[in-house]
Amino acid sequence: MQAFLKPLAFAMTGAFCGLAAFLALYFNAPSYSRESSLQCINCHIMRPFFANIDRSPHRAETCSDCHLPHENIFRHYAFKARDGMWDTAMYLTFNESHAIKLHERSRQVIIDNCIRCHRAAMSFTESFGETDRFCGDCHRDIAHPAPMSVTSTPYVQLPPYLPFPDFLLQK
Amino acid sequence: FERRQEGLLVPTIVVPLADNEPDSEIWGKNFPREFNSFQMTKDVGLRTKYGGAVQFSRLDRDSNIRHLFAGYPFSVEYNQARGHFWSLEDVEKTARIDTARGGKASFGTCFTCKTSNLPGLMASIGPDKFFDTPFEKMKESVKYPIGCANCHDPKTMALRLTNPAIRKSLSDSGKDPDRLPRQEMRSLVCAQCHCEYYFQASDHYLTLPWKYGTSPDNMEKYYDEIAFTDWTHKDSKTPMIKMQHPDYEIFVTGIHAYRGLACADCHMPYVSEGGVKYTNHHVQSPLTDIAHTCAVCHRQSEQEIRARVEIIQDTIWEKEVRSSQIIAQAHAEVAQALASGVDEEALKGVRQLIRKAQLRWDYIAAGNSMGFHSPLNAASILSDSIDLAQEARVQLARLKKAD
Amino acid sequence: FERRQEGLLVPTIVVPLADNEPDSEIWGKNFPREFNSFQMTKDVGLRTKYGGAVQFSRLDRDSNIRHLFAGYPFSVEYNQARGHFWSLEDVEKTARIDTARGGKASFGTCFTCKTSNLPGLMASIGPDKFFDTPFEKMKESVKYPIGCANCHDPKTMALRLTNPAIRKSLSDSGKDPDRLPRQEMRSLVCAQCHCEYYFQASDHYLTLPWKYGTSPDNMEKYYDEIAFTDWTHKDSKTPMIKMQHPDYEIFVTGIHAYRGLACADCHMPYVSEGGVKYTNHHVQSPLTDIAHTCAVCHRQSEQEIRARVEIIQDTIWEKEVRSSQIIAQAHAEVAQALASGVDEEALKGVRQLIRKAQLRWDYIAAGNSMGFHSPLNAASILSDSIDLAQEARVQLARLKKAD
Ligand code: HEC
Ligand code: HEC
Ligand code: HEC
Ligand code: HEC
Ligand code: HEC
Ligand code: HEC
Ligand code: HEC
Ligand code: HEC
Ligand code: HEC
Ligand code: HEC
Ligand code: HEC
Ligand code: HEC
Ligand code: HEC
Ligand code: HEC
Ligand SMILES: [Ca+2]
Ligand SMILES: [Ca+2]
Repeated sequence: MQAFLKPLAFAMTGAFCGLAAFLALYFNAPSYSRESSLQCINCHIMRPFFANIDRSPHRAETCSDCHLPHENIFRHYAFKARDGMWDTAMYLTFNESHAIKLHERSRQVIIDNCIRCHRAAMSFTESFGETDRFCGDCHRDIAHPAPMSVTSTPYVQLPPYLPFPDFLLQK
Repeated sequence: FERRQEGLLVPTIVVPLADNEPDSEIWGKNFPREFNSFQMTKDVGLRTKYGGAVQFSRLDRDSNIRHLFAGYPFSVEYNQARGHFWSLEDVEKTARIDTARGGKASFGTCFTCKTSNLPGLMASIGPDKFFDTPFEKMKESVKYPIGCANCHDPKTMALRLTNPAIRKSLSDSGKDPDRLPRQEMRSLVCAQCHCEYYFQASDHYLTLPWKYGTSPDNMEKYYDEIAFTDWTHKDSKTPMIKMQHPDYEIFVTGIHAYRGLACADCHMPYVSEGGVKYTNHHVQSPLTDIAHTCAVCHRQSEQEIRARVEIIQDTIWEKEVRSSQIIAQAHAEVAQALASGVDEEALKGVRQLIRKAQLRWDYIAAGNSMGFHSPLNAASILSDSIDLAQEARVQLARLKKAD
Repeated sequence: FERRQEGLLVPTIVVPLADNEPDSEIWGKNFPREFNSFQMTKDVGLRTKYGGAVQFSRLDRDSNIRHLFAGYPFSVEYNQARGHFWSLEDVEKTARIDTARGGKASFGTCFTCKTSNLPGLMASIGPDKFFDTPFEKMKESVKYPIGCANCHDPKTMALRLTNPAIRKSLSDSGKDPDRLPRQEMRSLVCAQCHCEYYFQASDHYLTLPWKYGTSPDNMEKYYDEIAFTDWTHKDSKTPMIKMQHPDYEIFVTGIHAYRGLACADCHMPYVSEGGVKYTNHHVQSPLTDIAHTCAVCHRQSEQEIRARVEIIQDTIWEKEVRSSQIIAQAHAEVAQALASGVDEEALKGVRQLIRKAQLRWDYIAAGNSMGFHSPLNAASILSDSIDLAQEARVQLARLKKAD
């Protein structure tokens, strides 16, 4: 009987690793850890937001450049985990709203990032309190111009869902 | 897990559709989501401050209206519109064309905007016969309310214009009704019925008074040129014009049209159900579904958006009621003058002013959205109607003095 | 540790500023960009369809105005406003307060909105003396036009309200004029002068009629309560109210205010010069600089934005001229009635209607931006003034008949 157990265990772990590897690749798991917009657009309702950024002065910036805190690594991943959990839960239960609304905490993260990159232009006027107003109130179309909903860019060509993380694809 | 496949679904036509197929249910076999949402126009639950699907009598909301339409069926019954599902039943049940209840018998023309049988009938019996057949007779060959055939080509599902009146107006103005940009079509399919119209006296053809343009002044120029009158007012004997729901004509002057929006952007927004995106065919007041209609472009709270629309509508409503009040007074004062023997010839000018005033009041009162489609334009037109009605009363008061 | 404090650079004040320093040039030593752009209000080149810095006579643009202000200095000289740089020269040169040219002598109060000496004078001689001293006398101690001291605290450069009239109105309504949100201050600094005002009969104190609110109805309620009249009309002997530039009162009812904008967002936008972005102090018509003023939020072409503003302004201008025409007729008809011996008592009601009509016409005519700040509200107020003026003519015509 024992003779039989070993190969069985071996086959089991092999199958298990294979499955895990497949699942990881299928769900583009590696992409979730790194800083690239591709990880966000795994969920198709995030694709219209990418479509606009891809065609804006901020095309060089990734979603997390604006949407995740960059003060330090702890706050970065803590916020990402919390926001990510919420989004995944809403997504899997089909609860997302048609015109997604920004949480207040995310708004402050964005303001901090705008200033992080545009500190030069901001240096003088920023000290007179421009920051107590949301940059997006005036720069309405700098990131995702209206109309903006999960269905607002129906046929835009976007990078395909990559089953393999891009480091494998880079020739 | 990432609902990836949802983004890639392409609509497939399974059940073949006959040309001009009137029964929307058969269309629904191929497009269940659009059909199911379309059926929801049956729902008469939701009422907004000035609109919504609940049917209430407009004659009770503004008591002046009965006097303004004295001698015309609209003074008998005139309700707020409901969903498209009810279009056939409402036209067949209204007292306006029921001689027994004070209405005036009408013709097949009324059905033009009430049934998906229209394209089929236009192909089979042709417009001459369709428009000339008495209403009660045409009733027999009309079975379905508004449906897919009114707006879609069964072969390609592309939007198409099936109403002969708007097709004629468009070609008269040099446009090919079958080759218009898609975003314009997303408004024109509604304009087929949500427009001012009149029946040509001779053959009861449904015709749009758009020859010189769609503003009240331009429509008036056309009606005066063909010396057209819908009816003579019972009390003041003024030759009157009846305006019906010039929704498209008002909308095109507004900021949303100016910025490229179409009716469908607010009344038939995209929705995603279980991840699949489609056009919501539950055509209704957008205020019942602000998240899908307005919030797409206006990132404020629903309460803030609704409150702003109601500020606009309150302002227009106040002017609309004030205008109907003055016009009612003008009709009554002319009636008194007639009773006290003022000669007809002298009243000619006063009547012209009343005709002009009521045409402008009706242009906004019959129009939907209580001014929201074009707030400044609505206020400006109502201001003209107040001005003209008061001018009539000034000249009348002078008349009485002179004799 | 979040490096936020780096951003809170406190403005480096190199040249120390005396309290209430009236000379803007000294402020300019510390803030050259703001000062240079502020000096550009001297430029009188640009004219837009209805506004701009070019001074033209409003009495020529709408000939009715002379009759509406008969017996009041505004019928002598009344020009379109120009840049802040000219505020002092224009008030000192206007015929309105020059008895030699048909004007009426006035008081120090006129200087409240014309000079950066104001805060200093309020501190030194105090409001009682400032408001009571005759204009010609006060002239001696007023040297500079509008300047930095009117809007800024020399120590922190924070915005502050220096005009006593608005400080009193705000505290009366329970607000602390020194502790208001920054975005509100970016409008209130302008509201200090761009508001309706009157001089209190007894002590010539500058006062705002805001007790019951800022709409024409609410201001009228206040003026009637204190039985206030600016002047009696020369021809119709009607007790009249003069409205002056209620820009703030109109603006707060518009969509831009509703969405949280302040005057400075359009009239003092950010401009970036090299790497630095600062507030453009060249206060002028935004239509001369659409790229910085409107295009930041409205990504349409300048031509499209300007065309839409002009559609709004054309609509309001048409109603404004029609309203002044009817009011002029009403004044003339009352004058005729007086000449033909109609008794005073009978005319009381008619005069009340004319007073109400002209107050509403003036509320929009004296207001700036030709309705753009709040298009629907402007059209609605003008519609009321047309209604009231015509009602006056109807009652007058009836009067003549009765006697
Ligand atoms: C699992 C699918 C999924 C992924 C992956 C995803 N999102 Fe989302 N996201 C959602 C859903 C669902 C919502 C709507 C949540 C709601 O309606 O409250 C949302 C909402 C948001 C919002 C608005 C609500 C808020 O948090 O303020 C932001 C911003 C956002 N996502 C950014 C991102 C960024 C940046 C990434 C990549 C780091 C990302 N998303 C990755 C599904 C996803
Ligand atoms: C230039 C900075 C920037 C980048 C890069 C960026 N965003 Fe945003 N994002 C914004 C701003 C600003 C807002 C708030 C817009 C508003 O509310 O007016 C926003 C809002 C959102 C929202 C909430 C919905 C809404 O319209 O308010 C979602 C979801 C979102 N972003 C997702 C993404 C995704 C996914 C990416 C990557 C493709 C991305 N963003 C990249 C700046 C950015
Ligand atoms: C990761 C860095 C980064 C972040 C975060 C960022 N930007 Fe930028 N932004 C840039 C760069 C780089 C450019 C220059 C791109 C170019 O000029 O082509 C730019 C350009 C701009 C411009 C000029 C382009 C135009 O259309 O006028 C504006 C305005 C601007 N950003 C505003 C914002 C606002 C508002 C935010 C916050 C929502 C923001 N940025 C967040 C890096 C950033
Ligand atoms: C009161 C409205 C307003 C607010 C709030 C505002 N901005 Fe601006 N911003 C402007 C205007 C107007 C310009 C145009 C300056 C120009 O084009 O010369 C501008 C220009 C810029 C530019 C330079 C663009 C260029 O073309 O060089 C950047 C970067 C920028 N803003 C970032 C921000 C950031 C980050 C915030 C939030 C902290 C912000 N802005 C808040 C009005 C605003
Ligand atoms: C910018 C959004 C928008 C557009 C575009 C628009 N509408 Fe409307 N519509 C509204 C609003 C808001 C109402 C008011 C609803 C209410 O009062 O409940 C309304 C009301 C209506 C109503 C009355 C609905 C009821 O409650 O009985 C009709 C009919 C209508 N619209 C038809 C049209 C037509 C036809 C077009 C195109 C010519 C059009 N709409 C374009 C926003 C829009
Ligand atoms: C050009 C298209 C068109 C024609 C022709 C037309 N209608 Fe309508 N009808 C409409 C539209 C659009 C509405 C809903 C909008 C509204 O009521 O404001 C409507 C609403 C109605 C209603 C419900 C609301 C009410 O007014 O009580 C009745 C009943 C009605 N029509 C009867 C008739 C009759 C009777 C005729 C023929 C004399 C007729 N219709 C001809 C387009 C038309
Ligand atoms: C009042 C006019 C009208 C009627 C009636 C109508 N539709 Fe539509 N339909 C539209 C408009 C407008 C669109 C959007 C077209 C576009 O954006 O290109 C549309 C789009 C569609 C589409 C394209 C896919 C999508 O959802 O965007 C399908 C499929 C469709 N309709 C099916 C139907 C069916 C089935 C019926 C009958 C139950 C129907 N329609 C009745 C106006 C109408
Ligand atoms: C074939 C004629 C026709 C067409 C096409 C048409 N309508 Fe209608 N519509 C009507 C009639 C008739 C009614 C009134 C139904 C009733 O009250 O019996 C109506 C009612 C409405 C209502 C009131 C519904 C409610 O719940 O209060 C709205 C909103 C509306 N239509 C908008 C539209 C829009 C938007 C389009 C184009 C996408 C459109 N209609 C196309 C004839 C039409
Ligand atoms: C497709 C985009 C879009 C949709 C959907 C939309 N709007 Fe607008 N709306 C605009 C634009 C664009 C403007 C003009 C101002 C501007 O350029 O930002 C505007 C202006 C307005 C204004 C200010 C002008 C006025 O008339 O006072 C109001 C109020 C408004 N919209 C309400 C609504 C409501 C209510 C709805 C839903 C029924 C709606 N909007 C749907 C794009 C949209
Ligand atoms: C949304 C942008 C916007 C805001 C906010 C705004 N204005 Fe204006 N303003 C305009 C426009 C556009 C004009 C018309 C200019 C023209 O006709 O040339 C104007 C004209 C004026 C004028 C006449 C200028 C001239 O050409 O003589 C004055 C004075 C004025 N505004 C003061 C104010 C005051 C005070 C506030 C705040 C209470 C304010 N504005 C807020 C856009 C704005
Ligand atoms: C509450 C502030 C305030 C007071 C007090 C005030 N003004 Fe003005 N004045 C203004 C503003 C704001 C303008 C520019 C806006 C306009 O003309 O529409 C102006 C413009 C003027 C102009 C140039 C345009 C024109 O009307 O010919 C003259 C001259 C003038 N005022 C004279 C006077 C006189 C004389 C007095 C005293 C009776 C006075 N002002 C009191 C605020 C004020
Ligand atoms: C009519 C009122 C007014 C006058 C007069 C005025 N300012 Fe300002 N100033 C403002 C407003 C409004 C702001 C914007 C404040 C904010 O956004 O917090 C501002 C901002 C500033 C700032 C902050 C930095 C910036 O550019 O945003 C400085 C520095 C400044 N002004 C200097 C001056 C100087 C120097 C003068 C005299 C030449 C002057 N101001 C006259 C209204 C005025
Ligand atoms: C101290 C009083 C005062 C303050 C504060 C003030 N104004 Fe003025 N404003 C005036 C006077 C007086 C004039 C007319 C100058 C003339 O014609 O002699 C004027 C003229 C104007 C003009 C016409 C300029 C042109 O080129 O046609 C505009 C626009 C204007 N002001 C806007 C504003 C704005 C916006 C603010 C706030 C940021 C403001 N004003 C603050 C008194 C003031
Ligand atoms: C800080 C942002 C901002 C600035 C700057 C701005 N607007 Fe707007 N504007 C808005 C918003 C917000 C609305 C309301 C509709 C909406 O929510 O998109 C609007 C609405 C409008 C409308 C439609 C409403 C109406 O009254 O017809 C017009 C026209 C308009 N703006 C013109 C202008 C002009 C002209 C300027 C420059 C003088 C200007 N705007 C400056 C944000 C702005
Ligand atoms: Ca008609
Ligand atoms: Ca006054």
